Formats: sequence, C-alpha cells, structure tokens
Amino acid sequence: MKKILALLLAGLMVFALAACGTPAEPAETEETETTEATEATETAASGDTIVIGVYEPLSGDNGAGGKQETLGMQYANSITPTVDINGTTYNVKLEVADNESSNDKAVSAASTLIAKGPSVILGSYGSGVSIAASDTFGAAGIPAIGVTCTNPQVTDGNSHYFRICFLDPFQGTVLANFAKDELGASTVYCLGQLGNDYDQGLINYFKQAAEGLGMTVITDSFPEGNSDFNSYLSNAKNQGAEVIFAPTSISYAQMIVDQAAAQGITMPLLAGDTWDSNVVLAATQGKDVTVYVTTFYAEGGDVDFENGFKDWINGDSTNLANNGGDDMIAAVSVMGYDAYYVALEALKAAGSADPADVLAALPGVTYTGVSGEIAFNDIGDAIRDTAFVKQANTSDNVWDFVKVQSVAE
Amino acid sequence: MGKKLTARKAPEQKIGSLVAILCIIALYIFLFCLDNVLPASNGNVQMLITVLKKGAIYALVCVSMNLLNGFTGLFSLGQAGFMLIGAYAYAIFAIPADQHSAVYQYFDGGAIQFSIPEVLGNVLGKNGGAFLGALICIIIAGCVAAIFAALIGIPVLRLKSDYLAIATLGFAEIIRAVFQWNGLGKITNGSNLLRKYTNFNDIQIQVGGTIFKLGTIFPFFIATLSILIIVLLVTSSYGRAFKSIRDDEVAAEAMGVNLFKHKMLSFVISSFFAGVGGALLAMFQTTVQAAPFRSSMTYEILLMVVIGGIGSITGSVIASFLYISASEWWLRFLDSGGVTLFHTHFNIPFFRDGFRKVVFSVVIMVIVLFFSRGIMGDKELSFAGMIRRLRGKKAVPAAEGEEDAQ
Amino acid sequence: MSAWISANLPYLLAGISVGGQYALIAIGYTMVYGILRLINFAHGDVFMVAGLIMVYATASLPIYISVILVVVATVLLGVVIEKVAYKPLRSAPRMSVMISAIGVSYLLQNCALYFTGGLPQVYPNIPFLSKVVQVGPATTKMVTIVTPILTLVLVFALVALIKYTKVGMAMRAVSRDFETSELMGIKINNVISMTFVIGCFLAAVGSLLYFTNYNSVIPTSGAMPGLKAFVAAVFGGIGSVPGAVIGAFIIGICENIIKGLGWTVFSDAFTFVLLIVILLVKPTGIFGEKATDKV
Amino acid sequence: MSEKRHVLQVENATMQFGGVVAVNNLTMEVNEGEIVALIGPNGAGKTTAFNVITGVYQPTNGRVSFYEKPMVCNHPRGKMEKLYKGQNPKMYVHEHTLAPTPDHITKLGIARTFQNIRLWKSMTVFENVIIAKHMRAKHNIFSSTFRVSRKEEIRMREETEALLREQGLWRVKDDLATSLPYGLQRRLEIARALATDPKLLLLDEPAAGMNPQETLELASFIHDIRDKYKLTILLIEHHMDLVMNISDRIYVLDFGSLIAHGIPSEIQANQHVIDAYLGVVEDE
Repeated sequence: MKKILALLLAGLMVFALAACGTPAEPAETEETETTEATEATETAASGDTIVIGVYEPLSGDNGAGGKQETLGMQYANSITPTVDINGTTYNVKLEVADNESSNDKAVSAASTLIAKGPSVILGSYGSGVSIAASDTFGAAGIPAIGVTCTNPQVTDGNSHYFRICFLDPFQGTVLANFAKDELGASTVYCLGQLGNDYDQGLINYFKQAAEGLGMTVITDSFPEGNSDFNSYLSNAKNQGAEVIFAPTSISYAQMIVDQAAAQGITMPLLAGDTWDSNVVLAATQGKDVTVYVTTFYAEGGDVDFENGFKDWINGDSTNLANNGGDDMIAAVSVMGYDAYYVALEALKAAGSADPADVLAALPGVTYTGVSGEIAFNDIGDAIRDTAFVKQANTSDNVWDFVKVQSVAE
Repeated sequence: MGKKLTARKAPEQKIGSLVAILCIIALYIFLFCLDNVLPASNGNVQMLITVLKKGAIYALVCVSMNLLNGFTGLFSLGQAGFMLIGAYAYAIFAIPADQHSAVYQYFDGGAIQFSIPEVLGNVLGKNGGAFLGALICIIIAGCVAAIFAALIGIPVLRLKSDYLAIATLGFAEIIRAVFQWNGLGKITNGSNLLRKYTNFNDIQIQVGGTIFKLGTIFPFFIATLSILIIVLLVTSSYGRAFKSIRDDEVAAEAMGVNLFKHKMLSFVISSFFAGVGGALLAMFQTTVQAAPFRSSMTYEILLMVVIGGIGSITGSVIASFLYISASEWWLRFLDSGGVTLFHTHFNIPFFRDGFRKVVFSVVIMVIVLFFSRGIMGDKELSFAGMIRRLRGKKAVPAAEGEEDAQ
Repeated sequence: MSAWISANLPYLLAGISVGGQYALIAIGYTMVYGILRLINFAHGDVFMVAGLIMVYATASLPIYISVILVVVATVLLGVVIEKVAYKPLRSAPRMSVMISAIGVSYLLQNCALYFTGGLPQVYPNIPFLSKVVQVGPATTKMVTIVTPILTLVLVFALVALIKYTKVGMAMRAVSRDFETSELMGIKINNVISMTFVIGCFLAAVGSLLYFTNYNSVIPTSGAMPGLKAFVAAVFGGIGSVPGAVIGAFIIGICENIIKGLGWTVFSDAFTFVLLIVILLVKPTGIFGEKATDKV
Repeated sequence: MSEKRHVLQVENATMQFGGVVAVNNLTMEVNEGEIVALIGPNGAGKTTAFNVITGVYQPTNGRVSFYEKPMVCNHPRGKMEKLYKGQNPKMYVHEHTLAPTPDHITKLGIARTFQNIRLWKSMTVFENVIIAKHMRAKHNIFSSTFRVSRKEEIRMREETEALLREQGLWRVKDDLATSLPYGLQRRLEIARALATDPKLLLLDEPAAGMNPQETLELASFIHDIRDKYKLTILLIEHHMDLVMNISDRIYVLDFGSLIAHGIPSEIQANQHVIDAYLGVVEDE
C-alpha cells in the first residue's frame, strides 16, 4: 500500500512539476496561444473574406429554436455566399458560437465570436443572452442585429444593438386582443417558467394589455426542470380560466400540450413566438387540443423561398436533424434568413467590412425580406405593426393560418 | 528561543517569497498591458481577457469552497446559493438611479433608489466613485452572503457529511426560488435580469489626459487579496483547528476545539468569499439572473476543487484557470465542424455542436480516474519548495511553504 | 363535496403518480448509498438515457422489443458505469468517487446533448400506458394509475428479495460492514453489481412510466427527478428502501398539494424546506439508522 | 496541601443506550495527585465511563463534578423516562441539567487519550501538538489571520517546542503523525493531551500493543509526567502488572457496574474481581 502511495505521490510530483510551467505563469502560455490564434484571425481577415458572427443557443433550453434560427442564416449564406462592397467581391463566412441559453456562458461565447473578427453579429434567440452579451459587443464596437429577441431591454439604452422582429409589448397586446376578440375570453390563466425573463416579461405585457381590455388574468409559474403540469392545468380549470396563455420554451410546451390533452383540457392554449415550432406541432398531433401562436411569418408567404429552403434542409442530414427531423419552416428560420440579408445590406451601405462603418450604416438600412419590410427606428428596433396568428392543425401536422393581427397604437 | 524560531526562515523561503512577489508584479504589469497597450480590437486579446477574468473569479470561488470542503472537511454544496446572494446584493446596490426605471421595468423602478458608486461618484468623481463604490458593494455582497450563511449554519451545521451536503444544496435551491419570486420583485426584479450596474469596464483611472482601463486587473486584485486572506487564515492557528476538525472531529473536540464555533466560522468565511466571487461574477457577466446559479454550478466548482486537489489552494487556482480556459476557449474548435491547421481546413465528421462538451467530460473523467487526488493532492505549489527540489534537498511538507500568488 | 373532489382529485392523482416515479428512482440512490456510501449523481442521468434509448429504439423496432431493449441496455449501462467509474476508486477518498459520479453525470448529459443536438425528443406512446382514462371526475393517462401500483409491486418484490434471498442477505451484510463481509467470503463485486442492476432496472421501469406521462426527453430531463428522488431517499433515511419509497410518495403528494394551493413558485423550494426540517428533527431521515461513531 | 481535594467525583452515573445499560450507577472519585486505574473485562463500560466524563456522551442519569463543582448533570427525560432501567431516576431531577461539550470540559482542565489512537492524520507531529494549544491562546480569528497576535503564536510555538523536546519527539516534529512507530504515536497522543494544560489526565489503555519492556518504561513515564506537570491521572488499562505497579487506587467495573474498589493489594485478593476476570486477565 505504502509503495503504491509513494509511487502515486512521485507521479503527482512529476505531474505537478510539469504543471508548474503552465499554470504558475498563466500569462506566458496563454500569450503563445494568443499569437497562434492571431495568425488564424489574420488569415481570415487578410483574404477576401468577411466574417458574420452568429451568436445563438445551440444547447440548453433554447437550443432547438437557436438551431432553427441558425439554419435560416446558413441557408441564406448558401444562396448568397458573397457580397459586393464598392465593386470588390468578398466571401461571407458565418462563425457560430453557442451561448448555451445561459447568461453565465454568454460573455465567453461573445468573446469567442469577437476573436473571429466579425463585421457584424446576428442573434440571439432568447433575449436574456442577448442582453448579457450586449456590453461585450458594445465594448468591442461590433454592431449586433437581434433576430428574434423580443424583450425591449435588448436595444434599450445602447446604440449597437438592432433587431428585426417585433417586441414583447406589441406581442403581448396582440395576444391579449386575440384572446378577447377571437376567443372571447374573460379569464386567462398565464403560466410561465420561474426565472425565465422571456416568459415572465411577455406574461407581464400580456397582463397589462388584457387587464386594459377588462379581462381577468391569473398568473402562475413553474420551477425550472418541472415536468408535471397536471396541477397547473387543474389550477387553470379550477379557477375558471377560458384560455391558457403559456409562452414557455419549446421543451415545456411539448409537455404542456401533451398533459392538457391527457387531462381533457379543451380550452385553447395560447402562446408567443417560441411555440411556433414543429416540435410543438408534433406534440399536438392526434390530440384534442387547440393551440394558437403568434409569430413572425406564416407559411405560404413566399413560395420560392420555402421550396428552396425545404430542398436545402432535405439535402443534408445534419440540417434535417437540426430542424427537428422534418422540413417544416419555423418562423425563426425565416427571421434568420432575413437577418442575414439585412447584414449584407448593412455591409454594402457601409462600404467596408469595418464594424464601425457597419454600425454607422445600420440605422439607415432598409430591406424587404420574406417576413416583410424591415427598417429601424431611433432605438434600433424594427418598425413592425403586424404579427401572424396560427393554429396547430392536429391531424395534418401543419400550422393553419388564422389571421394577421395588428394593434393600432 | 522564540526569536530563533521566528527568525529561522529558510533561505529558500525568502527567495521563494521574493519570486512569488515578483511574479505577481509581472502578472499585474502583463494584465495592465493587456487592457491598455495591446490592441483592443484584436479578438484574441479579448478572449484572453475574458478567460483570465473568469478564471480569477472562479479561482476565488474554488478556494472559498476548498476552505470549507478541503480544509474544514464540511461537505457543503451551497456555494452557488451564496454566489447568487452575493451577485444580487452587489447588483442591487450598484444600479445607477436613473437606470432603475429601465431595469425594474415591471416593478415601478424598484424599491432601492440609490447607487453606491454614484453616491460616491458625486464626491470622488466618476472613476473614483466607480472603483470605491464597486469595492464597497463587493464587501456588502460578501457580508450579506455571510449573514445568510450564519443564519443557515445554526441549524444545518449540526448535520453530518452527506446530510449536510444535501441540506446546503437544498438551501441553495430555496434561495434561488426566493430570488425569482415576484413578491420580492421590487428588490430582486423577479425573474428578470438586473443590469446596467457598475461592471469591470467602468473601472478605470485617469492620469492627466489619458484613461487607463483596469477592467482585468480589478478582478485579479480582489481575487488575489481574498485568496491571500484565505491563505493567511489557513496557515493561522484557526486554520490548523479547521484541519483538525477535518481529520478527526472527535479528537478535535477532545483537544478543546469548539466544533460548532469553528465550523460556523469556516462556513461564514467561505460564504463571504463565495459572495465576493458572486459579486465579481455579476460584474463579469454585466447581467444577473438567478437561473444560472443552479446546483450544476456548484458541481462545476466542486469539480475544479477536486481536479486541483482537495486541500490545496494552489491546486484550486490552477485547476480553475485550466478548467475555464479549456471549457470556454481551447476546446471550442471542436464545435466548429473541423480544424484549420496550416491554413487548410479539415472537416472532421464528429466535430459539431456539443462535441466540445463530450470531449471535455471525457477529459474530466480521465483526470478523476487516474489522478483521483487531483493535480496537487493536498500539497501546495511553492517557489520555496521548487528551489529546495532544485537543490536536491529533502522536501519539507508544504504547509509552511509560500503561496505563489495566482 | 363532489365538486371539491373533482377539483382536487387531479392534484392527488398527479401527486401519487409523481411519487411512484420518484420512488423507482430513489431506490437506486438509496441502495447504492447503502452499500458504497456513494451519492450516485449519475443515476438521474441513467434514467434520462433510458428515455433516449426508448426514443431511438422505437424509431426502428416494434414497441415491445424496444421496452425490453431499454431495460437491458439501461441495466448494462449502470453496470458498466460502476465498473469503469466507481470500481477503480474503491480505495480512494469518498469525495473522489462522488466527483467521478458527477463526471459520469456530465458525460451522459453531454453525450445526450451531442446525439440529440439539444432538441427535445418526443417520447413514443406505449399503447396501454398512454391511453386516456376517466377516474371519477378526472381524466388522466392510464400510466398515472399504473405507476403507484407497479411501484408498490416492485418494491414488495425488492424487499422480499433483500429479506429472503442469499444475494439479499449479502447486500444487507455489505451495507452493514464492508470489510467484514469481504472477510466472510461475500463476493463484494458481485453484490455491488447486483445493486446497480436492481437500481438501473427500476430506473428503466421508472423512465418508461415517467416519460409516458411527460413525453419529452431532453439532456437535463434526469436532473430534477434525480435530485427530487435523492431528496426522497434522504428524507426516508438514506440506505433504507421502504424509507425511500415513503419519502418519495410524501414528496410527490406534498409538491402537488403546494401547487394546488397556489404556491407554485415555491413548489420545489418547499420540497427542500421539508427536507431540512426533517433532517433537523431526525438528522438521519425518517428510517435512517443513527450513525454511531465509536470513540 | 495537607488534605487532598477531590479532583473528580462521579456520582450515580448511568449511561443507557436504548435498552442497554452500559454504565450502571457508577460512583467514584479521584483525589489530587493520585493515579487511579479503572479496570474491568472487555465491554465492562470503562471507555463509556470516560466518554461520560469527557462529555462525548451525556449520561442518562447522574452527576460528574470537577474540583467539587458540578460539571455534568442529567436525569432520565423524555423517552428515557419510561425506558430507564438504572437506579435513582429521581435523584437529580431538581438539579440543573449540565451538558457541556467535550471542548468545554477540556478547557476546564480534563484531557484524554483514545483507546484507538486518534491523531490528526494529515498533520505533522508539531501541528498535532500545537493545535491543542489553540483553545487557550488569547486571540480571535481576525488577530490570528492577520498576524496581529503574532506574540501569542510565538508563545504557542515555544511551548510546543518545549513540550516536544521534553517528550523526546522534537526530532520527529516534521514527520506525519501517522508515520511514527506505534509507541511514539501513543507518546504523541499523551503529549497532545498535555499540551491542553490539563489538571486531570485520562489515559485510555496507554499500554495497549506494547511489549513488557515498553510497558515498564510507560510506568515510570506516567509517574514522571504526574510529578512534572502536577497532574492527577485516571487510566484504563488491561496490563495488570502496570496497573498494580502504578495505581494508588483501583476501580473495577463489570457489566457496567462497580464490583470493587480499593488499593491494588485489596483488588488482587478480591474474589469478585477474580471471578469477573477468570482467565482473561491479560488481553491480546
């Protein structure tokens, strides 16, 4: 025993000595690392390549949505892999960094992107991570275009963050109007994830709007990692709700739909843009549930785009897997697609690949994308006044278009 | 006789301390250059800065956990909870008054309507206010965490080993739920982010007309100071008493060590520094939300502690820098679909999202299985020890050795 | 009265069903702890992997074969984990083994992340279990009713196994005194493997029930149920099988009552408050044996 | 110091674990400067008696006084009220319940060693001893951490050095405690106990595992430390030669009860004692 111990200790010492060189002077080793990496950046920048950073969650709670959004950008990149700036053609390279849907990983992911020397950054799905990375982008002077982050705080109080989607106050109002006008609800049960700013924020705006319309709103939240929603659904039923509003992330959505069906809940389920996903749709198949979502895009808006995108998805197994196994077009993919072109427009308008020029040019950029007209207001938000409402078709595995909803404000 | 004892510091030890101090100075000069001399537009400098900052913060948190788990033998899994308290306490007192309405957008601007850095800023100027204000907020963060620890400790520290672990883990989860509760929204902002508070980028000094950024030095400064205090504590009489509790509680008690008092001290001090670490993490992240402070964060810290070696402060420090660099930087290429070597891009089929994490967890398993005592065991890395070893003298147990700073 | 029942029956049903699922996982924790004094943090993730295996197996195999495959593969996984990650550390400090467990948990989660790409996987419907049935005024899935019954049957079988069979006796001996049992000629490694076989078998069954009820599998699916089940095990006195089962049911039911009362924010927190209170009154759980430190 | 004071008085001490009575109505006293032995067959309750005296266990009933001041006192309560099998259940009902923790008792001046050596494994000989000085040092956590009470630390180091030199352990001061040979480990445990500045020293089988030569040395060693540190000593021992050689008085326990006490020659002749030991005079 002693011998083994001694041997182990000796081994440890050797290891420790070997380790001394590295960590006692973290500065030195990491410096060499830097020079190596610098070379890599230089090769990227010195050629005729422009880097667009993609800052998206590829894992964690929002992994599914982030992947679909990224797919839209990758598809756009596959169609238009180059950009002409002042007569020179540059290749456009997408660099993706995974923010893991988590605020504490956001800064590192953002730094990783910055290390690749991007001209502009796209993303993220999920507002929290966007806000968390905002200062890092800002400090590096790189403009960012939010794709589907709907929280007002993303663009509020800074000059480098833009976005092409509508905002939560708008979406909340749209949803409240829809619940009142179309579903005729007077009592709404809101269910969101505790600690998730997207859920709670949207519920908050919904509540404001709904109470303004004279509806009764009951709010409830479930802890992270919860999977049993039976009690929540019973709460909704017992409290006389006529509509359940549950703007949760996709994985919870799936369980809520399934359990609502099992419990025989017939009242409509209403949700925001997160639920517009084939994963949620798949969960509704063959079940007696009514699911409405508001979203950025309704299928059938641009047939050419859709066919092209579907062909592209089906042509690659990885893409197909990332899209959730089928060729459904998620609205976030469309937004990702549009975001890419907005970025290209900005590059063209800037006349250079320098982030500072892009930042200066971005406020004036306008673009007519698949999802509609895109232009920015003073804050950097897209000027949008419409949202699409869709309903899950429980037998055909498609979303049925219900109506275009807008608010007069 | 006493004079002989104290004066008899081995020459290696003197040289060792000198080398350590020189290294710290060199490190600080390097950090200063990183912030101010090297081009900020260079992405890799950014990345290095990010990793160094986060590494320093985690080093502090790991050392604080090591104090509890490694030196006092209290198996506690509440570290993330105390970090959360620290992060919130820091952020709440450091949000500028005019930002309250934006940050607490759903809670009418919140209950606390002042910001310590700002109040101080009125007296000391913007930079001085930010520096001193951040410092005071960090201390407040530590104190709030320590107060919570004292309250929790009274009932919980009576529990033994695994029961203590699960009780502290549970406590951390309770704290998380409480901080996310809308009922406290006016203070904690419920489920929403706290942001806009003083962060590392605000820490700078103005000499003449030039502004020098201290954003990277600051976390190192706090972490070095905190770790130094912990080292002093561990090598003091109280530190020895902690170790005696770890080795044998019954014997410690029989030799007059008041178990409850010492466990409580260790718990409170560890939580204080966890709170400080949480505050630094809040500064680093620029936003705070309760959600990421879940039990997996505690596990991650525990992993670093064990990889470094339970009961080794230098081990914890080394392990946290390695861990953070590897997980957030060095291994990222594994996610990107291939490697670029010598200007050629190789596509490797397994390389896609998530592969980094798989490789990383395999590496962790290998370390855990083949170096079950961690990188350093319970020894310390010391320059004095190295010099001794170089001279071929018999190594003396490292407890007396000098710390190398980071 | 009937209105009250119809309003509250769903909570109770959900509570009992959740309790049964926690119980099946908790047994794995409690048995491993009883024998190795190890908090097997990877157990919740084994449970999650069992769910994923089912998802992938049904893609190409008929459902009943898949079920068998899930059980066999999960048991195998458990045994392999024990042989690779825990056995080499048998003489190492306890903390190392636990870290190894955390490492395995990471590995399983990250592998799941890699293979699923982070997308939630829809769990297949198992014909009988997924059927929607009417219980008095409440509607629910068949699995809700099957879970507690199956749990109790399995637990009684397990208790009988521990009490009356040779291997059960060996298990009890090993949990009493590791070294002495070894000296008495008990093959420790077989006993430990057996513990993992039983624990993982129950986790596999638990996963079939759980994911039929909540039909989405994500890499972190196992984390929360795992933690809750562990709390249940501690609650009942870790090391005691009946304790774990009773603890699991208490936690499952209390959790749902709390949700019904409208304190949904604190439903998880409450579980831990309950745990801490119990530990303060009985530091080793309800059925736990008092640890005696011979001086 | 003409008349000797009682250093330790144990009165009617009963220790019951569930239904098992480990120590039953033990009454004994130790006078200043005495060496008193507590003997009895294996499982007689000797170590339990030590644990009651040093506060590891709270007695179910009875009182322990140190220098004629009550230190530990209890009577059967709660569940024990019904379960109690010992004597005098009502005797201490009206007295204050006293249940100091072991460290408190050590601070009063009672130090002990353990039957199965309990040194701090990861620490050096020097550290093992200096920790015992911790409780009496005039410092707090801040002064100690920030080296404000450096003088106190120096004093502790000096005293530890002196003690180690006296005990012949100085040359191994930097060795790990557990790397010492068995005899030295026992010696170190005694040194550690002495470092707490005790008035009463409890030795739990100090000669266990020693050969006759070492045992002989131990006898004179115990005498020496008694005189040198002005100690009173209570010891548990199985080596009858040693016990008879050094004890002023002897108490004999069997099945938790006191069966005899007196000076060594009386004990040697006592029929009860011989019966109790019958053939098991020496263990190991």
